[in-house]
Amino acid sequence: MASSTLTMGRSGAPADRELILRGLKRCSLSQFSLWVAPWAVLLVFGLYAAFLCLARGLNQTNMDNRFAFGLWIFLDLTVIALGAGAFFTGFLLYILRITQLRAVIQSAVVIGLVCYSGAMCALAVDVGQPLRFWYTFWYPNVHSMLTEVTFCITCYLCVLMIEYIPQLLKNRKLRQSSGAMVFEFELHKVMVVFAGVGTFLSFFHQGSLGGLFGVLRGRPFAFRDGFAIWPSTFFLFVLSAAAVGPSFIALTTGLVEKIARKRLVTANVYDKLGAISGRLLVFYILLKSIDTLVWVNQTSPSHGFPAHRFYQWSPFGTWMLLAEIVPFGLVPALILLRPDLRAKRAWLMSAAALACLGVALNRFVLTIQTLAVPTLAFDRFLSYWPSWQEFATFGAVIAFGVLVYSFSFRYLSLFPQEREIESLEQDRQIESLESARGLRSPRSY
Amino acid sequence: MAHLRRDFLIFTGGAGAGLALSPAPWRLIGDTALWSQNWSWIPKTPRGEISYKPTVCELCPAGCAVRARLAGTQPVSLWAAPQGGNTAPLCPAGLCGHHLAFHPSRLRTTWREGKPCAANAPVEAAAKAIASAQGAVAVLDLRPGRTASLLYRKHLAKLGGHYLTVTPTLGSTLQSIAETTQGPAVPAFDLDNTGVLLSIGTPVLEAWDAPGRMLNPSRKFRLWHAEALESATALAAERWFRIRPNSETAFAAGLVAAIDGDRATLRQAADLTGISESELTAAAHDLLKSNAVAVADTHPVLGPPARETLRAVACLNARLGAIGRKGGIIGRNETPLPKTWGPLALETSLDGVPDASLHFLFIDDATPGAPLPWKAIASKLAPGAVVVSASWSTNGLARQANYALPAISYLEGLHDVPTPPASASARFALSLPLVEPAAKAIEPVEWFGRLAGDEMKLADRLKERASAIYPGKRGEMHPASGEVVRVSTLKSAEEFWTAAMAGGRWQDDAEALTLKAGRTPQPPFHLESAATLELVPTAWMGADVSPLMTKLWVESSLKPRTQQVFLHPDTARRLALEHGARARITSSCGECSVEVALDAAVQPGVLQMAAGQAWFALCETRDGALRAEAKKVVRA
Amino acid sequence: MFPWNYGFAWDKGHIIFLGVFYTIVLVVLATLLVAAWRTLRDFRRNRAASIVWHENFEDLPRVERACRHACTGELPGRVCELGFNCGQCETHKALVSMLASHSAAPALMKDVIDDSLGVELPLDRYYHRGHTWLKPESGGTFVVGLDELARRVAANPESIELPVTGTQLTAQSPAWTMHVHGAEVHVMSPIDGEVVETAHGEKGWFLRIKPAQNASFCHLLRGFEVVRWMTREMERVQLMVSESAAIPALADGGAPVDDFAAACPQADWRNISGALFLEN
Amino acid sequence: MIAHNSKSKNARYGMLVDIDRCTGCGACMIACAVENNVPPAAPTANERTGITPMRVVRYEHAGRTAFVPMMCQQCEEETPCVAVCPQNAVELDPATGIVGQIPQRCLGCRYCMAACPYHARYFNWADPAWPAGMEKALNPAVAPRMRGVVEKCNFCHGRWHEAKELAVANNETGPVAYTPACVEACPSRAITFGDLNDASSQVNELARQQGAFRLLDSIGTEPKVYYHSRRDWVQAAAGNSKETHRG
Repeated sequence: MASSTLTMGRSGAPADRELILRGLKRCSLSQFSLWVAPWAVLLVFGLYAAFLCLARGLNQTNMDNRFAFGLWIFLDLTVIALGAGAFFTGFLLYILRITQLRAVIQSAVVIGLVCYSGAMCALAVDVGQPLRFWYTFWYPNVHSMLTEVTFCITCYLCVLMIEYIPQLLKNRKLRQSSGAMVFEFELHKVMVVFAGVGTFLSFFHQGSLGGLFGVLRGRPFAFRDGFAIWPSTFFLFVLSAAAVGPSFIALTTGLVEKIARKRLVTANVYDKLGAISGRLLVFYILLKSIDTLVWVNQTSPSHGFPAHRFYQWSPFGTWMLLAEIVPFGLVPALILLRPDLRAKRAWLMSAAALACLGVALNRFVLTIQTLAVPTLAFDRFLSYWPSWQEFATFGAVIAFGVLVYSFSFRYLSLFPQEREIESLEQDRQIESLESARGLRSPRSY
Repeated sequence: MAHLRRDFLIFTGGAGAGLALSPAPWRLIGDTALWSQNWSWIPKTPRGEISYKPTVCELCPAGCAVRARLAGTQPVSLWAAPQGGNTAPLCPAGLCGHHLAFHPSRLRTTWREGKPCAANAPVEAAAKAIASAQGAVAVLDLRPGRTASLLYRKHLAKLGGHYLTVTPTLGSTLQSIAETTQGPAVPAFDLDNTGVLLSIGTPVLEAWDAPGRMLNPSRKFRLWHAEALESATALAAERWFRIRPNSETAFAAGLVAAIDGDRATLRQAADLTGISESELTAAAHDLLKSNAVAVADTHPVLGPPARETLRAVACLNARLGAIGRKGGIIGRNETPLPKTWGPLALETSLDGVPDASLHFLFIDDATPGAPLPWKAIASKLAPGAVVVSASWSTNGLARQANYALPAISYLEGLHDVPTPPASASARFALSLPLVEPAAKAIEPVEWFGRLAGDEMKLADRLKERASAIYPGKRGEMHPASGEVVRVSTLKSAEEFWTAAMAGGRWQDDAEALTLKAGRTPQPPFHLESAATLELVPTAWMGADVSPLMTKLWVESSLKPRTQQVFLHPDTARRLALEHGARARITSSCGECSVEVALDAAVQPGVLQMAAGQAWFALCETRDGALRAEAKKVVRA
Repeated sequence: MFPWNYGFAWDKGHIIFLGVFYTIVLVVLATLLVAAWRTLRDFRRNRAASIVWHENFEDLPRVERACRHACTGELPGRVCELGFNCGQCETHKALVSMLASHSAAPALMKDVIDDSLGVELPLDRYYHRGHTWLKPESGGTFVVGLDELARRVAANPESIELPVTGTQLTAQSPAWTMHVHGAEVHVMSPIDGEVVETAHGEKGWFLRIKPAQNASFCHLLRGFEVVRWMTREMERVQLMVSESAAIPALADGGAPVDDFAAACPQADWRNISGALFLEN
Repeated sequence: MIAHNSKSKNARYGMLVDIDRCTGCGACMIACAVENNVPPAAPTANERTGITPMRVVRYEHAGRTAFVPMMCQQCEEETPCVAVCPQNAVELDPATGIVGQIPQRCLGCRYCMAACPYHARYFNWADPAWPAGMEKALNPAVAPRMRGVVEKCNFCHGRWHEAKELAVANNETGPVAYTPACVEACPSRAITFGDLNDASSQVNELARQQGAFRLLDSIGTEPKVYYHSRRDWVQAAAGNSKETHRG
């Protein structure tokens, strides 16, 4: 490795080039820095805000005793829902053997990783006593949905890291050590186990995140009946996450293709993702509507709250509910269901975007609206607007994600098909030349 | 070699895993977690033997019996003490009176024009001013009726100066009665036998007498209340006459007219108060039947009612036959005072003295809550006059006076508590020093006494007073705990004093003296109609006593914030103001900028604002009362 | 978490919840350990090198994974799935035996040097897809060198790091390292064997190797295969050059220049050399 | 001070607040803060970030006003906060029926606050701070809470503890009788406190009387704080609560 250190020692550019796998066309280092710089600034700024919150307490935020949850919890829920693409793609690929998805699994894993680790960081700032994070493990209240969430998310984060290892090992420098390569090889062989475990964990914590609100009998707006210990929101969350996961993968892949200005996966992958997302979305919307009807007609009244009462507080009217179901649910679902539409990239992308927004809206309703609507006759409907510290921390999480993904994309091969597509042209030319030359009989000397 | 390395790796790996499974690292993190929360700025609670000491609250004239809980020598909480049979729970201010000494705005050193100065600077200045004043000297006593007050009058008699009060010793109603009756008897309310107490704009439940006594469900009298604002008293009253602002005179006059059968006045009163003629008539007749007495008294924070109102109420009481009647206004003895104290200066109200006449003014207890805008004082001062104020707080009048003296606060000194106006019999009770006085804190009356050449300590004067009470052998001593003792059974004045110093409260038990109604004021009374945008102050007791009061008005919206004006949504719409907007209010004598808060409970056309600097800026003294009306209200 | 912790009780909730949790933790750890253990086992059984090669091979672009028979044009467009391990390839066996029947099987040819491409291709030696040749010598040793194309692409490298004599080499795993155009290039060993002598190419070769007993030669190109493969490689290089720099000037009237990089500096030579030496 | 209870060895302490008697003087809030060492408002605090374990809410309805003292309602069934706390930092003590918050174990996730239908839980948004010297006047019986944890009314657990110790010292068993600070402080005696398990207790009687109700009775958390009012519009304000006769 003496030689490698030697090369690194050389002026920046070659060292950087040394890290990029051959055949991956990547922008110049300076261009990359230009892309990274603003995100880095955002990250640093956000870290400063987070530091303020940790050092001076949460009075830095605009949360209060009524809005005990704010922007951050909404962010966590959304980000984790979108990150579900990781587990679900893994499940489809390794368990259901839908092999087209091999083209996006690495990217999905990285997305999952950044989403989950980002959420964890945000939570670490959000709780009042970050140093006591481990109490949940030490004194778990096994009946609390939050305990389930904490356990599952932590475990799943570890699993994601393990799933990320092979890609790291395959980077240009590490792959030169045979140890790394062999371990990667063996790890890849057992990946199905991790995929299985990941699926199990994700299923539960995605659900429990929904259960988080479904069990709040003190908040009739969110409270739902359900199956066994799980309220209906548990299953709706799992389903919605699974439904938008592929959409989000498609969306991000599309974005990366736009930004990198090159094709990364073949069209059929998009088609597959779209199709899966579409079917699940329809199913989700169906169940969601049923659940809403049950809640309106049964659950809520039985707790003495006519459901319409929750929607008399502008701006949170019934339009939110409708928006969630129709333009952000049914519409993308139908688009994704039609092969001819989802074949068109613009349609696919906008549908995927709508689906993702829909799930975000759903999480927003469950966090913010639940807390906003009054329960007692003599408390008021309250509004809340996050402080700059909250926004900055929010931004930091996004920036963190973008940075990790950008670096992974630059120095790892997130899309196995990329180099194929790169060399396809060359391949064709060679083949044509070959055929032009035709089969020659062996020379004789 | 390779083997060695591998073994070493395995060893470290195993050790790491083993350690991770053991509780050790977790405990370590745990201790970090806990340690990190025990920062130096999280105070440790005080140590020390828990003990209880009796005293009397001197934050308001009600003089509630208090049982202080001490850790070591430090009072950590104050609770009502059972005395005279039942316990009268304390008001919010009384409950956190022990914080007063630590209030951030505690005055800790002598001030000259708002800057610290030498302790003897005011002494010299005052001595000079008095010497050159030829009797144009005055003491403004904001807590009259104490022994200290008597001492001021004694000293002033010697110096030939005025003894001024804003709220008369007896309270406004009784004072106005006293002015019309003859004889040694002091008028007093006989609430234990009253049928209906008709309170006209007086916060009888909150800040007139011990709330614990007035709010006691087992109290005898029924309460009728006439007020424009929806005060706690109004809410808790059996009947609440929701009169228009500043129509108290009209209300009283209306009742009188109803009794006299004076239709014209009655109609006028009905128009002014907004209470229908029939209702007024009905009320008047109910009152006649039900052994009623009317009171229109000073608000401890908002000041006295208008003189015309007092005349009308005096007349009403006469019509109701309350004067001299059991359950009405009876005569009682004064708490005796030593013969040796000689003549006392007369009590006059502040606005009784001519303008620009005073060359030296000493203000006792210029507490933030005092119902006294500086301009009311300034108008009485001659050019170059010297004003010395003594109080515990840097707020209030301490800012405007030439010199401000740091006075010892509640629980720091030995004081007596005056007989509250609602008490039918004379009292003598001591508020005991439970904590060391703050450094540099002075006893105002001692300080002023020295100017008059009297070196004697207040404590000794109180003892003199006690020994002047004892010889009468009258009344009972209600100790902080145990049996009530008849004074006649006490051996000596010394014993009497010891009992008082142990938290005992002396209560006179003499027969009620006959109170002969003299020339009570007669109608017609001058009735003026309310302004279009009437400004009505609202206030609550003890906002400045403890930082903890933030619970009531910062951390909850239970009490109004200063710099806030409340108005009815309709009024707001008319003035094009919405909730949370800032408004600039201009009155005949000033202007201020306040935050608008909508409240449907406020009468239309009324601007209800918390007493304080903003209110003082707008109001003026009119017929003895603080009044203001908004000339202009615009968005700021 | 543990029975000795506060709030723990042997009730259904705890048993199920923590049971599941611990199971998951164990499964994850166990799987990791299994992977690690199998890695060690691969090393013990010397499978590491071939695993690494196959891993790398799978990451190579199609063009570079082209079957030798695709290069010759016998099976156009065929891609190798076996990591050039023709020994295990049924198709290869079949073809070879077919050709053998026409006595047209590719074989080493003494004193034949093909220069139809403008580069010298002595056919008296085996060629490896990684552009090394393997020349038999008397005494059972072989010398290993870079073929003409590789030499011109990697003309005057900045440094060459040769293995010490006695090193055991495995086919398709790095034999020596060169720094060319500021990039690190690992030249593949054509066969398994032991390094007996090293030379910095001054004698035309870099390593003298004593092959292992069971060393396989069948994955190496020989005879006419070499020419057609080389033609293909030349075309590839040409294409890659023209991709980056518009001017195809590697051959001035038939005879290629000695230093391609010098001739056409705009081209991405690190990439091209990587492509030739099957780097990833 | 000490009362024996023949019926049950466990107590179910409960409270009845007579809304008709409350004048909104705020004595209970101050008494609570003094007793439980609640710090004064931090500079950043407002009515939504302040800490008022006992909070008198002014309810203005069609020009009429009532004051409703709000504190932790000590839910008995499905106690929302206990159910959701991820680390057993909130507990329902079977011996007293009091829902206790353990600040030393609180993570500050505020899930319990989201769960509480009565908004009776308060988060320490800032470090607790008292004016210089005032910490000398803190109640020795109660430790101040640190920043970043949730706190709430626990029926003056400190006082219960003192009473219990006294009882033990006198070898008395069974539930002890004691008085929370707000109850002791209320000038109009609007709050009655006692053991709901004790059929003879005054609070038990009052809880059964006409016009007694609980807030949000319909969500089934069985709070142990009862309210009473004769005014129908106040009863209606109890949200979805109906009259109840549980003892």
